Amino acid sequence: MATTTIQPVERENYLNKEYGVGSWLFTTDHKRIALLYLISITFFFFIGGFFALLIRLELLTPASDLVQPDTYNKLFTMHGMVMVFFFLIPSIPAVLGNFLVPMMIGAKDLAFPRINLLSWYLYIIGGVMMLHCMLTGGVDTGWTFYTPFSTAFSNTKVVEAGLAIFVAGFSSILTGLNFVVTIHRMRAPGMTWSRLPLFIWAHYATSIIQILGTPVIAITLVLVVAERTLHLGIFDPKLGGDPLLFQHLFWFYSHPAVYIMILPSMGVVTEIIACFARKRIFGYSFVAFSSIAIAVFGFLVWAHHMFVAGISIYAALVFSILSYAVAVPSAVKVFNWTATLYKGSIHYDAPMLYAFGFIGLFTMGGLTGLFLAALGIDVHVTDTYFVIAHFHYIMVGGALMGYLGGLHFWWPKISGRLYPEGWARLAALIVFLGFNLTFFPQFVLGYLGMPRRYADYSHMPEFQVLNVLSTAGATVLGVGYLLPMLYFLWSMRYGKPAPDNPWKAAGLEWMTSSPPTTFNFEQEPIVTWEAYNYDELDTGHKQEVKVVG
Amino acid sequence: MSDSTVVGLHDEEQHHPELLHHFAEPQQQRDAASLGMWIFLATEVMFFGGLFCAYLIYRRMYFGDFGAASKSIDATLGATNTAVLICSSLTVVLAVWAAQTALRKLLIGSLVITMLLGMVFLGIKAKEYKDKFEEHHVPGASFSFDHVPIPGHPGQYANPRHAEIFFSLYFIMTGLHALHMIIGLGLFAWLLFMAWKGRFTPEYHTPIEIGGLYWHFVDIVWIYLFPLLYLIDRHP
Amino acid sequence: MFDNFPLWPERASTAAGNVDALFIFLLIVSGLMTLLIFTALVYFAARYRHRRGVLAEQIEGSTPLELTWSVIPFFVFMAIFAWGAAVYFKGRTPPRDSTEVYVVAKQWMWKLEHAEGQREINELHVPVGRDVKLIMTSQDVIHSFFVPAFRMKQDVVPGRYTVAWFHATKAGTYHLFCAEYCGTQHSGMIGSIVVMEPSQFEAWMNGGTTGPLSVSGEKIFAELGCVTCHRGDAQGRGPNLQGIFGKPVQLENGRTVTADENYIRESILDPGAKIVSGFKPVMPTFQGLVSEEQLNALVAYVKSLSHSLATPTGTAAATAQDNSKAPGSAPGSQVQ
Amino acid sequence: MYFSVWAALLLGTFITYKVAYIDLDRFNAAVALTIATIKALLVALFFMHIKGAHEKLLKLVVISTLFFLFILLVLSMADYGTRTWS
Repeated sequence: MATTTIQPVERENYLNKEYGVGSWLFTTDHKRIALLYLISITFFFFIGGFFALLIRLELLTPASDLVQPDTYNKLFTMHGMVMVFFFLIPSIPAVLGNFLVPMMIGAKDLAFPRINLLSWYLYIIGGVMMLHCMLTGGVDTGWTFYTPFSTAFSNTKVVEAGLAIFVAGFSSILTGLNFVVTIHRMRAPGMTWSRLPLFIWAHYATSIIQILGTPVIAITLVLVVAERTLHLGIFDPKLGGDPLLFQHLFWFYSHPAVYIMILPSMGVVTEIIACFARKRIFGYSFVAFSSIAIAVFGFLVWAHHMFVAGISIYAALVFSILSYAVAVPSAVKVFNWTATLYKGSIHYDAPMLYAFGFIGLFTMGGLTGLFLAALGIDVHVTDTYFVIAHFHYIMVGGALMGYLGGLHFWWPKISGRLYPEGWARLAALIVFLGFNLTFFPQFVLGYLGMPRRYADYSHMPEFQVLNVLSTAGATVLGVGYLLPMLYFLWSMRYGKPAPDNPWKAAGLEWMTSSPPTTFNFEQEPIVTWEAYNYDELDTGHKQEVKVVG
Repeated sequence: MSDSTVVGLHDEEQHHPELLHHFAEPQQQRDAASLGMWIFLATEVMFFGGLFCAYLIYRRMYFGDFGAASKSIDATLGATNTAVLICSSLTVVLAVWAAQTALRKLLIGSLVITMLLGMVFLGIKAKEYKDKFEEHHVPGASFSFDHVPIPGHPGQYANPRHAEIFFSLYFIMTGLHALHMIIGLGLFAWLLFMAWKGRFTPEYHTPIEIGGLYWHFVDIVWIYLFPLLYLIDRHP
Repeated sequence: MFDNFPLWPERASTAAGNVDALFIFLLIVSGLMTLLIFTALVYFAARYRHRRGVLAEQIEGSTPLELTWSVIPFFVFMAIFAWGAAVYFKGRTPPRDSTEVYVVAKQWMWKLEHAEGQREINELHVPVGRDVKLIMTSQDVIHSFFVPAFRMKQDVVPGRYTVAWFHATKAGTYHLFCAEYCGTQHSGMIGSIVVMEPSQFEAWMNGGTTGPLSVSGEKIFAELGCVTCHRGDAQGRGPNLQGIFGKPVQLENGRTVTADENYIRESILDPGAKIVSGFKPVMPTFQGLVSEEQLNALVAYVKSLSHSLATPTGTAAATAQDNSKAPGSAPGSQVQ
Repeated sequence: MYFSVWAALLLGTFITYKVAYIDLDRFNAAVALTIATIKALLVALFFMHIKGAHEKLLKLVVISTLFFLFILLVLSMADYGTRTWS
């Protein structure tokens, strides 16, 4: 990398080009907006995490002694709402995606920079509404808003929470819209679809879900709010409505929303594995299309959340079989990542440790999904801690692991500084161990029959041992999440300046300076190479690529 | 990955004044805007789609009650409104065509007529709402729908609770549609202002095009709302 | 030590064995898959760790391999699906001639009423070795009837009946949970299922009752004046209800429906919804006039008219003899 | 051409309005929705210029959106339509 050796100390970049609050709040630079998102979602992550910690502390003992049941109900509701709508859904797309999508395809910015800023403001407005809702009493419906509890029975701030999520939803829609248009229209000359990094494919698939799924939850929340304030009967059986219709509409979005969280994470992990195995990804096109397949199939499976809700058993059969269809492309991805390591030259830097952690936890989360999609087993384990454990393996073990891995991987590019490698490896290890200690016992609890959303289990003392283990794990996990925040902050001031390409990674984002300039590239790049050309990077010339089998 | 692969294509001097800095050429900017609008309309389809889903399920469940409720709305007003919107769609395409061919007077005239038709639509809508309000067909405490016969089933009366669901959906669907019309009017007021100032040229008229796409979409939504809400079971 | 730290739930119904078998099969399948992936990961990670001077070998991919690891899992998944569907179907179709228990859920308690008339709150006594069908509805929000030891769960939805069944195999006391979040005291909406040996159960059943549910239903049927139209002969203004339960009913609009619990419920609350062919829509609605319990009794009564042997009294016009409002004299948990 | 499309749309509105008053049993809805779909297609193809679009992408956007709308309607109906099967 001859072009990256010159390193003047104060080169102009997107961070030091302008100073002052206004230069941030009115910026249209996708990288600055990404940082605005980074700060805001980190804030919400720690709020959601605080709720989680209180939940775990309450469950340390069977009796409801730390908080009252109604407080507990608000805690898990707001934990869910904050983590899902204000952390996980924006996490990778709005931070890493915002920062990297234009750079990876060789564009100067997203197609609609002002809409990008608008979507951050929508997120903030939604976030402030959510905070206001939480500070003035909170909401206790569960993040699922099931009717008729939410529309006719709960006496908490349902309307406020619904509107907050409605507004934040538009932020997500606009981000997705921006990505799709950018990926279609803004690719640099030579950047064909088959040369796109798989991170881009993953974000493209994610955007499809954001664009087509989010409006449905938006209108559903409008109906809930209207029903609650005007006493309509659309979901209320007392007035002739059907509460299951709400569940259909809710899960039509909220199941695909899981893929909004996990697909970008898969994209991140793909980049990391390719880099630290120094290899082209095994089966590039299969990995790319499996992202699209997951996004599309993800829309066909929603009612597997409703197998015991009173839906028709024939519909249940259809949704069960379709749920297995979505498992195939997920399995394909795991196999391809594993195969990529074959005959690689593997480095164990911190991002790679996160990627390994991701594969392990995602595999377990995915396989337990097979249990839940099996109709007969779902009857027993749905609405128990088995489900809690399963989706935390996917969303925390998967999505969050990927997010942290990506943050480490691109931190030198984002901040222009290196983080302390030793601490980072330690944090990865702590997160992995803490995570398993927290959530593995919950699989057992779930099969034993402990229902979710129970503030008090004093009549079931047999559940306590596993709950204690889980709470112990949660504290470890908490430390694991605090560490990266501390050393990232530390590195911004004391970290060593990062070279342009510290990992010698492939991809356009590594060919510009660290941190990049405002328009990303000094000159518009022309792409003449395939994605993941690690052979050229490591040897300076193209190797013969083998096709096995 | 040597320097030879990175060649400057960037040429600041050739920029059209309306070309934003991060686009390479006007065509790219136009294509991006148009694709963006289409994708936005896709989200709108799904937004209304959730309502259509609820509507279809209840219509199937409570067909007779929905028929009775639907019959209480004035279908002639609905048909008139459909015609009004179709005419406004025509003036919108004329506006786009006028912008492409630099016929400024036609452009401004079409935009004005479009907005007038939009207001006529909203006026008729308001009349409909007023009638419903006076008939106590607005869901809520004063709702009443007693002894309304179910079409085709002599002696049977609609269940008021099910009719109330119809009217809830009717007001939410037409209300959201009307909200889209109002936003459209705002959009077109801005387009008219820009056209007045002569900002649109055959090279640069993307705002007119994407504004037009929006207007047509709102028209299409109404094309479905009209038979679904007004014409369920009209025959004597 | 495992009393306080169980790793496997008790197995006390026929369904439990079916679910456990599939669960164990899935544990093995997913265990093997995990083992395969983890072994490969660890082996590759160790074998191909970076060594100075050794370069990665670039491999494009392999379509046959991709197909293999798509198709084989697909067939495994289909096998799991089929097995799961079979277990589910079995668990969703109550056998004929099950003993029936009506369940009314409300914030935050379970009210249970045996067809024989016994009422209980938060506790259900059932015998070993009999099929028990639960006909459930909710007075307010959605609840879920969950008995882990039976591997059985069914949401209880307001405004309609949902049905579940089990066949207990082992005497004992088992947890009953509400599994669908239902408000503040959700975690207090628990109870127990007491499975008894048949002889003990008979003794318990004889502990005091107001008579079968269908008899209370008959009483309500008479009190509400239903009998004036739904007569036992063909002269009534409403359909003769004798023997209709479980049979197809020809509707005025040409369709046919099966007269199940939900149909009878709907016909009482929303009589205009499905008019029986040949009858006029003259029946008033009983929405708001009957409680969920009374509704259950009416349904039980209409059903009893179809069990030729079990029909308590010959004609619908007969009034119930037992007019004294007998308070619950049953000991323990039986409540009026 | 715009004017003939416009005339066709007005004609469609008139027909759908009149046909609604004729008893066609269950075909009333089918006719009304068919006419609505034809009208929507006319607007989309000619007024929104999908017909002359120089690339297939816009068509792809439209078709995939309709596909997912179809999924939403059909799969949720699949539940309601089969609930009473025994």
